[in-house]
Amino acid sequence: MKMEKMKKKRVIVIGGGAAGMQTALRLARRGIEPVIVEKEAELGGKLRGWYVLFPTFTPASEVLNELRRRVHECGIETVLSAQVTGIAPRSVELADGRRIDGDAVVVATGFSLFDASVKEEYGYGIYDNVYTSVDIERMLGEGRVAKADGSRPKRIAFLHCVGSRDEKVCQQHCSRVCCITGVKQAMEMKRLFPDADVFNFYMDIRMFGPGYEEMYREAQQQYNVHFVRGRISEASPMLDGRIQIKAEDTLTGRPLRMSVDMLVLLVGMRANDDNAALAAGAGLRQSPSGFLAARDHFLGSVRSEVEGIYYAGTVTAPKNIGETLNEAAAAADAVAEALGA
Amino acid sequence: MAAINFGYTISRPRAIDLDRNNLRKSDEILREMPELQTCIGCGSCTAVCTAGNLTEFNFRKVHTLVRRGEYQGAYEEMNKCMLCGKCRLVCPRGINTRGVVLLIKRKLGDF
Amino acid sequence: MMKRNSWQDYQKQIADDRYYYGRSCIRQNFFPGSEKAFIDILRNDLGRDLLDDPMHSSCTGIGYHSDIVPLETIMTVVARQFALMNEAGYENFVSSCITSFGVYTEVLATWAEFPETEEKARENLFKATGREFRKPASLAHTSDVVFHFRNEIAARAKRRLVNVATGEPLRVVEHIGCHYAKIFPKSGIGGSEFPYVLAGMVEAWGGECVDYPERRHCCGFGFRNYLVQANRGYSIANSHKKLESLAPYKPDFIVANCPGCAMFLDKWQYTIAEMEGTTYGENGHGIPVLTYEEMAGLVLGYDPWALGMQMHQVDVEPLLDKMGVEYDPAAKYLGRNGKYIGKPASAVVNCCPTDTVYGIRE
Amino acid sequence: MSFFAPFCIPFLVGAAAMFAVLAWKWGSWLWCLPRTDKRLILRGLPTRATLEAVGEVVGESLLHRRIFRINPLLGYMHMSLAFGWFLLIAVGWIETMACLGLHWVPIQGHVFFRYFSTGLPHVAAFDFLMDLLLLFVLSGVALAWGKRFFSRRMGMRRTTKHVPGDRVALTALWFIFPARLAAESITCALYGGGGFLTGSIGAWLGAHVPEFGLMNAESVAWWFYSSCLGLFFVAMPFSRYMHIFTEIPLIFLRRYGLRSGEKATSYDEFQVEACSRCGICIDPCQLQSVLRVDDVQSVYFLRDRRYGMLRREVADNCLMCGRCAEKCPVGIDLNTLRLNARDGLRNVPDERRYDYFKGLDRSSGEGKVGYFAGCMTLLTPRTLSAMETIFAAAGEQVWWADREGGVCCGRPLKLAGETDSARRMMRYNTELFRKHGITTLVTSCPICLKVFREDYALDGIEVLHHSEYMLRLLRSGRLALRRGATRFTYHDPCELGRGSGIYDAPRAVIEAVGELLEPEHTRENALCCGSSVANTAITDGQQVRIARSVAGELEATGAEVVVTACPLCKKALGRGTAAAVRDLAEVVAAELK
Repeated sequence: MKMEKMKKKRVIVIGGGAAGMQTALRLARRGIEPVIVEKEAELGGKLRGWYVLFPTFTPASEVLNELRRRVHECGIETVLSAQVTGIAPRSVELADGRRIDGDAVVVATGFSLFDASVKEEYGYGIYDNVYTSVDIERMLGEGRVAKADGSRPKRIAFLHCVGSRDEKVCQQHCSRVCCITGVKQAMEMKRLFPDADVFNFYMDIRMFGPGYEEMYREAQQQYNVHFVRGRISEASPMLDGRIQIKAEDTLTGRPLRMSVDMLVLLVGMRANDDNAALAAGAGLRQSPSGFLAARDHFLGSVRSEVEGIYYAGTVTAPKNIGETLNEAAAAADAVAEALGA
Repeated sequence: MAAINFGYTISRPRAIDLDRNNLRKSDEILREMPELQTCIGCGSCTAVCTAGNLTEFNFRKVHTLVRRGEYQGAYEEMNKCMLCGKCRLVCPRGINTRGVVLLIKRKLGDF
Repeated sequence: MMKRNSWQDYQKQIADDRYYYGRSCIRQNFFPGSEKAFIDILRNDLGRDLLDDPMHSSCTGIGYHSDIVPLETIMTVVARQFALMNEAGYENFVSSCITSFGVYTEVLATWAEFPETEEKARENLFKATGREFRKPASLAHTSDVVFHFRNEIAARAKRRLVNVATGEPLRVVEHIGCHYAKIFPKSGIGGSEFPYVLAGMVEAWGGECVDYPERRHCCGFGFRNYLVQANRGYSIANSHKKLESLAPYKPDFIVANCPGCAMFLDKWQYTIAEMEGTTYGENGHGIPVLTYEEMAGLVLGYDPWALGMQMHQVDVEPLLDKMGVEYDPAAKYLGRNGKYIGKPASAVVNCCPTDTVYGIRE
Repeated sequence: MSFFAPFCIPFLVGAAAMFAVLAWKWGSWLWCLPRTDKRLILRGLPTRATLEAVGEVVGESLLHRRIFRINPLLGYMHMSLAFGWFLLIAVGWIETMACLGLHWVPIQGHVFFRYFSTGLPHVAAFDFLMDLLLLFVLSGVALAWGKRFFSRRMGMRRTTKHVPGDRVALTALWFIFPARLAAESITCALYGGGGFLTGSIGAWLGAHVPEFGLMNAESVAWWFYSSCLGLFFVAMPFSRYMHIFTEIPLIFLRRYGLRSGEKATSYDEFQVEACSRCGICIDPCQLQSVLRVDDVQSVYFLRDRRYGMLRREVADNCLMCGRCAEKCPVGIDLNTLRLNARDGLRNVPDERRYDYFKGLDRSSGEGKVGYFAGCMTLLTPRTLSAMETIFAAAGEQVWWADREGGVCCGRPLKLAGETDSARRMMRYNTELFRKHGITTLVTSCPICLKVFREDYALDGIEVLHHSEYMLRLLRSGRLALRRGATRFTYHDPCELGRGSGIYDAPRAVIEAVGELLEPEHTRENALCCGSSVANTAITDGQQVRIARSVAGELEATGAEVVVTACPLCKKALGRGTAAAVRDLAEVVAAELK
């Protein structure tokens, strides 16, 4: 009764990825009017580039299409191709000078992918048969995974932690999802190319999620994926276009080298470059990794230091899709409670 | 040609070269015992090893080398094992370690 | 072909004129023609000013990397070189040696990071010699300088790095000394992963670089690894690994920007051939190893014997023939004044048995 | 009178072939026996062992007493076939003798006496007796048919899967007695005579079938009977029916003290071919009952070994728990045969192996009593500390052989087949024990215990399992325990129970501290924990499944604490249950007064 009398509260959700869409949906269900501000021309964020999701091999499109359908069904207002340049507790500034006002702001701007060419030694962008995990997802989605010359790979190496846990590129944090992505893509490669040998070079294997460890084991035992503990130090081209890689097999204490048809770099999650500017403008705090820092890790994980500004998803730290969706719901609930809705 | 002795020889590379190593036996071993692939290198087997407490024998390292196609000396190393089975009791991945010892010896020995 | 544009991210300032030249111990002994060629090219072909100061000394880098010369000592030696340069009125230091270049870079970086070490060096220098110094305005390796002028040299080229018989570009293996950019990637053109300093010259002069798996690998000199005989097997194993890796690409020659590398890639070919009977070049011979000055000299039309190419262990004649360089075979072992300088015994890596071709009377 | 008809040829040829093969096989096996075994036979011949063997042959080969104990119906089936046939032959000879007096009659004359005796006066008693015996055998054949379809009735869940050769012999065997019935009945129809069975059928046939037809049928029937016999005899030495005759010499040799060892000898051939492939060993096998592995059991192992097609996977996949050997009606030493087959597959003498034992001595303490923990016990340190407490309470001075690590007892390696290398370990440990001058050797590991007792030459050193040792301390009053109300159940370790015959000592110890509840399978029938070191083939998951099934039975007793006396069983059972699993020593140490 009270609700009807009151004007509907309006909340700005920055970012139209999994986190943004889920936050908006939840807000809408709680009787709040969300508006999604997305920098791309369509909703979906990074999920658009994904083929299937670990650990269940669920097509990413299933999740994405369902979220989009619900957003459309709820008639949620979306502002597309709009780059946010400034955040305040009750409004956001856009690059084109527009200003959107609301009663609160949820920052769901996600992450950036680590640019693998920064790790020059792996030759991404220089050698033809060096790929990133994102390239592989795209190729899987296009239904055509092959070497640059179109032939079937016989030996594939995955390198974990490219742009994660690497002080040399100022990325101290763990991106969390790359380990399981490496396992998932290794299995997909084995399904496509059963005769191929697949090697995963890792520093640590971090199987944090439910079903991940089982998947890791399955990759080892059923798919015969080789796991070598050691970081690849350099990749070099061979006469026939393959890639020679070198690493230390730390479990035997011996240097190891081999040639592969495809080298896949499992790129990590970076904090967005504009986090610093946004944080400075709004009085938000950044963690050392560059991601925005929540008020605390336990009871205030979706709240910022500033009243009226909330976080959802990977803007605060690397997360998987499931965690992101859950956190988005939590953020919407926190907003709704604060607005008395 | 008569080689000149310069007082030194060309050191052999220490690197495990997966292009040169013949992985046939390693493949056979993994096909017969796929669970060996699940080793996470925790070293429990080596820590409890009865033979490893008396010698340099390192089961984890030897089977890892064998998986990489480094067979040199692996048979002799595996022969240090007394097959007592403690390693099998502690392996967190449930690997049939005694079976691995026998398998590697069978594949790499001449019998 | 490799799409290596990343070198453009690693640019460095290279002075355009008025260089103070620091020589290389190894090159003065094994490739004296190369340092001479550098001076001649800068002065005569490019019209630049360069001071070859007889007062300057070894940087003592070999001693330093062999744990014989302490850090304080080498800093003082470096300080003295700078003082000499200041006294001569120059401020652009160019080093002929990669190790020296690495030493200067390292010392300057150490001074910047730990100013007290610079103070100590000043104090030591003053106590020992009564000299004072200013740090150079620019520090470059001589290969940086040649790279800097690569297009000017190309414009003056008499020959190109092209096989005159086929018109195909020559296939060149470029080898960068470890101390060039591996310690301080920003100090080298192209950084440490894809250094462009030699590749830039090769491409500018019509050749084609080959990228091979062990491109980054050290030549194996490694100071103690070579200097101590017991370790030499490890030293040669490194060159061996590189040569094994590059041979399938059938390069026409190897070019190196480091004195030690040029020497070891050249001379270890002889040793490997004598030890194992393995050779890596055409027709069972060696692969010629050039310094970048020799490469530039050939492009500019210098006489190969004036460049000192007879000092190589592996004969360069097949390369000269490919490039269409005219040379007098009989003059190979004659010095500047026509005096016979002696010749090496014939070996597997050599393709021109000196006894029969030249008929030089000893 | 003439005792020949053309139809006898198949029988004669078959019988000749069979006896020739038998003679050759037995002859060569006996010839190849090790010298010591031959000496045992010669020495045993004039003793009562021979008489006992004769008794056992009657009891087992003819009457099949052991099978009766497993299942009476199954026992009757075997007895009717074996003993019935034997009686048919024996009574047949007596009949011939009774009819013809004491002069030589060729073998076919005995076997086909009904055919040849048509002209002789009939003795009604023999007619009746022979028909009765034939009926006895036929009832066995009928049961054998029935067993194909109703094996559970005979106490067997599963029966053997047979090879084609066996099927030929089996089919021939099945037809022998019905064929004999038909042939004798037809002869009776034509010439009269016969007892209640053949005579009655003959009379009926004579009344209903024209004589011409009977004449032809008689010829066919005797030919068929003879052919069945001939076929069976030819197939017999190469089929499972070889056991019929092989069990007899086996019984004698066993009575003379011959045993299989870690190296194969020709004595093993007697054991291997004495297997009737009855399949009784299949049901007790936990690999079968829990894991559904159904091609590795002793029957298949012996079959494969006999025909030279033994695969490593079969040889290795056995817990060597001894449950099958316990049930084997022929008493074949299945574990030892398995072991020496592994020896044949794997043993590589290597004199330099384990050179690192040289000069090794990590033992500590001093005393006449030595304690050998064994490798596994080092992973159950509570057992070790309990033993320490018990030794201290008893005031025993102890020499600790391997508390800081030592050399394995050698049994695991021996069980894997590397017997020569295992000997090197045994030699090392023997020397170690001797060096420290112990007179009693206590071990808490049944695996070690068995090898110490059977393979080590430890004269002058008494080897005790800790259960025996603790019982001795209790009985002599050196230990005093509190008896509480705790209900315990006890899991018999294979190597301790069936392996070393120690069932009562651990039970007596448990009863000194609380109530003992027995699980369904206990003592000789106890289940194996599944983690036996003898099996290098099953996976970890399979081990756990066996452990769970065993633990389930132990839990079902309602006991609060599961007690065992083997570190390996303790580890294994602990994975199968949430209940408390304790070593006997822990139980004792906790209740010391």
